[in-house]
Amino acid sequence: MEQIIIQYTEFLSTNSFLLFAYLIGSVTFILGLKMLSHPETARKGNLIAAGGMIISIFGTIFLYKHHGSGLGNYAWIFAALVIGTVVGTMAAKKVQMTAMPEMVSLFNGMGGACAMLISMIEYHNDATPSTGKLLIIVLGMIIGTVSFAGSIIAWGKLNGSIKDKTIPGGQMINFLLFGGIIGLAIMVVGGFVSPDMAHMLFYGITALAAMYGILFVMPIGGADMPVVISLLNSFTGVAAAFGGFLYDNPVMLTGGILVGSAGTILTILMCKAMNRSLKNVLIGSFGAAKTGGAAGAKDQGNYKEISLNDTAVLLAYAQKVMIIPGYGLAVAQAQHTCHELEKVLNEKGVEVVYGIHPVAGRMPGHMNVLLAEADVPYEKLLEMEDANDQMGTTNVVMILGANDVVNPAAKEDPNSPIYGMPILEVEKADHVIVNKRSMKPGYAGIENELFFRPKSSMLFGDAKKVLQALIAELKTV
Amino acid sequence: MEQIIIQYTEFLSTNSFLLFAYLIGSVTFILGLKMLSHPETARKGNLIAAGGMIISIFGTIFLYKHHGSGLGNYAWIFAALVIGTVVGTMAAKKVQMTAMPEMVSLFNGMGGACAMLISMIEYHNDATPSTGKLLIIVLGMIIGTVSFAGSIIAWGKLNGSIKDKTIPGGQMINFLLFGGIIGLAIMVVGGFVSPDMAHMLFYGITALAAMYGILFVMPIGGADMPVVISLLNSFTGVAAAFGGFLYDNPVMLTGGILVGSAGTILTILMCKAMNRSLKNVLIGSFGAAKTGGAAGAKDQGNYKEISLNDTAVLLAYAQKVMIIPGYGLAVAQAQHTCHELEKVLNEKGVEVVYGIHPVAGRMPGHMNVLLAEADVPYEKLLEMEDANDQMGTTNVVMILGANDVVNPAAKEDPNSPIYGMPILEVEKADHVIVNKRSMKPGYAGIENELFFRPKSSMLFGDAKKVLQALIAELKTV
Amino acid sequence: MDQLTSFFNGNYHLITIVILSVFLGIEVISRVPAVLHTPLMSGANAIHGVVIIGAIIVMGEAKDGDFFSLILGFLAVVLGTLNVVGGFVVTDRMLEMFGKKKKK
Amino acid sequence: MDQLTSFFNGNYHLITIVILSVFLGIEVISRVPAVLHTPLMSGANAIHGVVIIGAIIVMGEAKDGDFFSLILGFLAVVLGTLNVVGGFVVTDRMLEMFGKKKKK
Ligand SMILES: NC(=O)c1ccc[n+]([C@@H]2O[C@H](COP(=O)([O-])OP(=O)(O)OC[C@H]3O[C@@H](n4cnc5c(N)ncnc54)[C@H](OP(=O)(O)O)[C@@H]3O)[C@@H](O)[C@H]2O)c1
Ligand SMILES: NC(=O)c1ccc[n+]([C@@H]2O[C@H](COP(=O)([O-])OP(=O)(O)OC[C@H]3O[C@@H](n4cnc5c(N)ncnc54)[C@H](OP(=O)(O)O)[C@@H]3O)[C@@H](O)[C@H]2O)c1
Repeated sequence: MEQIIIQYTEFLSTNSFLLFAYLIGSVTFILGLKMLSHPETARKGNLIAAGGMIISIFGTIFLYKHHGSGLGNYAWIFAALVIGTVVGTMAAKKVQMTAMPEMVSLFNGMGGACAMLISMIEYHNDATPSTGKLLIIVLGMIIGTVSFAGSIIAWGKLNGSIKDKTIPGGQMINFLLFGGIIGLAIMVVGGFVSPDMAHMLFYGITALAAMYGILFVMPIGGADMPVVISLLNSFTGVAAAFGGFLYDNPVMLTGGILVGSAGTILTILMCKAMNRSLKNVLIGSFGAAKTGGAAGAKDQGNYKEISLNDTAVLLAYAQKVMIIPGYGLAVAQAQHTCHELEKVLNEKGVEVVYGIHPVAGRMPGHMNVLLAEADVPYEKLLEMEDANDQMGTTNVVMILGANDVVNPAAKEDPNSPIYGMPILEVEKADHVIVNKRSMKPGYAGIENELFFRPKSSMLFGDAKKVLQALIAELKTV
Repeated sequence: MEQIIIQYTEFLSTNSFLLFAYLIGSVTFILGLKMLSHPETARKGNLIAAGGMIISIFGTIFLYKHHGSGLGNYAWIFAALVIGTVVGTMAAKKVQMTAMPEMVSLFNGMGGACAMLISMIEYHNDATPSTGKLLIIVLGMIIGTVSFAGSIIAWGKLNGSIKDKTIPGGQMINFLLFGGIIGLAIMVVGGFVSPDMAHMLFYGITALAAMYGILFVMPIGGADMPVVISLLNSFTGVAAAFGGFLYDNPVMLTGGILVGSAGTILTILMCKAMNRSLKNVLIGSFGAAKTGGAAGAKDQGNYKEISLNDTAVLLAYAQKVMIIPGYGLAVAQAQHTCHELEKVLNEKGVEVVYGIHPVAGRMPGHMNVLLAEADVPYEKLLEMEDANDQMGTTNVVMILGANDVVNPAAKEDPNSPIYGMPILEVEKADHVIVNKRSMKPGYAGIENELFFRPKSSMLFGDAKKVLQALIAELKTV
Repeated sequence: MDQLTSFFNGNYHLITIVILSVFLGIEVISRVPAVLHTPLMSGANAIHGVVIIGAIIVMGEAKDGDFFSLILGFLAVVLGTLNVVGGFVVTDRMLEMFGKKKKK
Repeated sequence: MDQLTSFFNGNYHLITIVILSVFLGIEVISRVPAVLHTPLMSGANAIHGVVIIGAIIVMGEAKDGDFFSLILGFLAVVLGTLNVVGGFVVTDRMLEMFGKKKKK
């Protein structure tokens, strides 16, 4: 405890300008988060938080004092800042809109690694830390490492370099790892082993934590990654907060904890939007359901196919067409072609709107971002409720690479894993045309009876190619 | 600063059970406030906060240590606690539902006085406080005193013993008082005067603050008191928080500030619900408008009267009657009689519902509380939107002592002071019967054109007496 | 100025707590239905009665012969208790009335 | 146990700050529309990059010959910067896309 008081009183001798900078930092983080959660203010909120961050960082560099002396190694620090800024900006600017979640995951991993490294250096430098300090160091290291390793796996999964793998007995292994980490941590923090031994164990814990992070994320379905990233996000927040304890640094503390708790709530909200429980996501029961659900195209009757030419005619003579985009459209990168189709139809006097399901695609707001990128005017994007209201006056619904979000089982089959999720009720329209490449199921891994219903016709092929052909066809109608 | 550090380190030697008790206190206050703002959890929230308060109080009594020694004067403390508890409980239990706001105001004043006394004692006991401590003491004293004096005036206004008074040049006087308080406070805190002089000035400030509190509340319309009480409430919260600084006491700090900021927001929300600005309330411009608006029953045409007998017939042969209660019903204490009317009509096969305007009466929720007291079943109370939806299917609307909340000027006359406030649109019903004692205006002091409209008929008299007569009449129909 | 900065430094954590509490108070209260304004006001009123803790400390530390402190302190504790107890009881009574809603 | 209580006492204000921040985080985020989940996640991600301050302190205090601290510290600052800068830039890009909404 003494050391804590000493630390505190030393802290008091710090320049009060720095404290003030930190106060501004904390306030901007709160305001930023608050504004980020409202559509109109979100962008400004992000900038405000960024401003607070810059103030806190430069405040630290120039004003921080410990034992009366300021920081050194300015050359190293600035070199690192410049490298990080250049690489970070380039990566962030270059990334495809659709690859956003993996980018976020990667950056999150960097934060986790940063927390891990800080703990390692502190452990290395302080030969005999107090129990309190040691506890903070070890916990910060564990959480930072888990977040780092987990984020890297999540990143790999999202960009496709790592495939979903269910490890046999995975849950058991995770449980053992968890126990091992706790056990070793107690031995190190409680001082039950010799200093040399403790040193070895410390790095042992790091290794176990990394393994835990990997195995924790590995079995989770690739498409559940946004939820997992949000969870790892809050882990990194907590790791940053431990840094706040370590340096008695208020802005690290508030920033870290705010993100930790906000991230947790966000994770829960995301699960809710998908109509799933967090446990369900983590255990990855969709993967399990997949084998059962997709067991066969059973004998659900037959589906009709429709030719490009017929589709073109149907569209050209419709009064109102609703396009329902899904994950397939993003995969095919067909947003621009889709926008072109819309324009061609408009020229023919056909009204075109888009029906946007909140969880279409693989991240919340995916379709909005995607179509905005292709300059589709915002007023044409209907939210689910509005889209369903207008369904009755729609002649043709054109489903482009969407599947689960139009699956009637969500309304009709209480045994379906997606039962209860609100869907776009396309069958209220006159005709339903479904574009996808095969009869394979979508994300939830379940059969979609819609394809066998009387109103539906299938138009197989890659979304982009089909749309291009369709546009050509339309010009001849 | 030194003294602050010393205080801090001393505080550390306090029993950590006390700190823990304070932590619980802070958390229960947050939870309590959170739950108080949702209808289903409100009551539990209040109890939770009360539990935290008890823990904090008894923690302080038994565990608080300063310079290593605990508190003394237990006999005095417990005597005071017992007296306060007995008197407080009795007063709170005995008070009429309709007198709640004045009771709250009185209790609020007690809190302000408590803060004021603490500051006085601290000033008296510490001959040479540091500037920081002195600042806290003086500010706590000023705010506590203003809150105390203002609350007492508000209490007097609500129970009718003090009448609204617009002091000529009142705003100017308040401005001068405010300046005087600030000026003297700077002299005392800055140490610009001799100790003896400072002592005198200190009590001078107290006197000025009391005057300020009185003059601040005096000109505000009696019916605006709920807003003013909410504002004074947040003042007392801030005064309590200064106590938190003084004793480095976290629960006083969080509790006080929470109430301070929550109270401020609540004040703003209340103003919004009445469609007025806070400034408008404080300057009391309704009072001003009164002279203008009520300038005459102009020549708005004539109003019809309706006899008791006709009213009884109209009601008895209606299918659906909507009762719209207002402030007059509360004044007449006619809620029980009103409930009786409802039962008599029910027996005759008439459906009766109540249309509740959110700011009907003189405090938010006034009508709900009033009718709940008379055991009117909750499902018969329609909120404004529902009431307006059902207005079209209503045969007779019976307005009992309401006025502003049914004034069509709010929708039709952009120059009206209540323009923009949502109202109960009674003219959508077939017949409108208005019970009040005269043609005098209501709270907003403006003419109500509704009374002159073709569908309306007036039924003059005190609400309770009229209802009793009506019931008698109905039994003969 | 010097006094002020040292005050700021010395009470830095407390100031952070104040700022967080301000935001929290605002967040928690925004969006209350109008019907709850009165009980919420009354509940908040009871909570700031926490000032009684200061009164207890002042009273408990008063020296034996110091009647100024003893009498004013006694008064302060009584008034503080009134605020706390009266506040919570009145709020509970009000909410009890609202509670009748549930008799659906 | 003794170590723990003294830790609790010593960091009492920090613990209060933690608790307030937890509540604040929860209050601020509840009720976000689904469309904003991704940018909000990304913005929060940038904010926890505040851990870079720890890295800067560690780096700035490293002794001249202490290559363990210097190298790991350097790495930590680079990674922290990536988190901060990348996070804010990516969020801004995302929100820019959403911003097109306003072209109504
Ligand atoms: N938005 C979010 O935040 C989020 C996050 C995580 C999970 N999820 C989940 O993701 C699902 C989203 O539903 P969704 O309807 O958008 O997608 P989906 O149900 O995953 O279906 C996508 C369909 O697109 C087809 N497709 C793939 N590539 C294509 C291509 N190049 N051209 C044409 N079609 C192609 C696939 O069928 P073929 O293979 O036969 O072509 C597949 O059936 C929901 O279950 C949701 O819960 C959403
Ligand atoms: N609810 C709140 O939180 C709150 C708080 C502050 C202010 N306010 C304001 O208060 C007003 C409430 O509207 P309101 O329609 O309920 O009331 P109101 O507009 O004040 O009208 C009440 C009417 O009741 C009549 N009345 C008085 N005593 C009566 C009795 N014994 N028997 C029968 N009638 C009697 C009065 O007319 P006679 O004199 O002719 O009888 C008066 O016109 C609004 O302007 C609102 O903004 C509300």
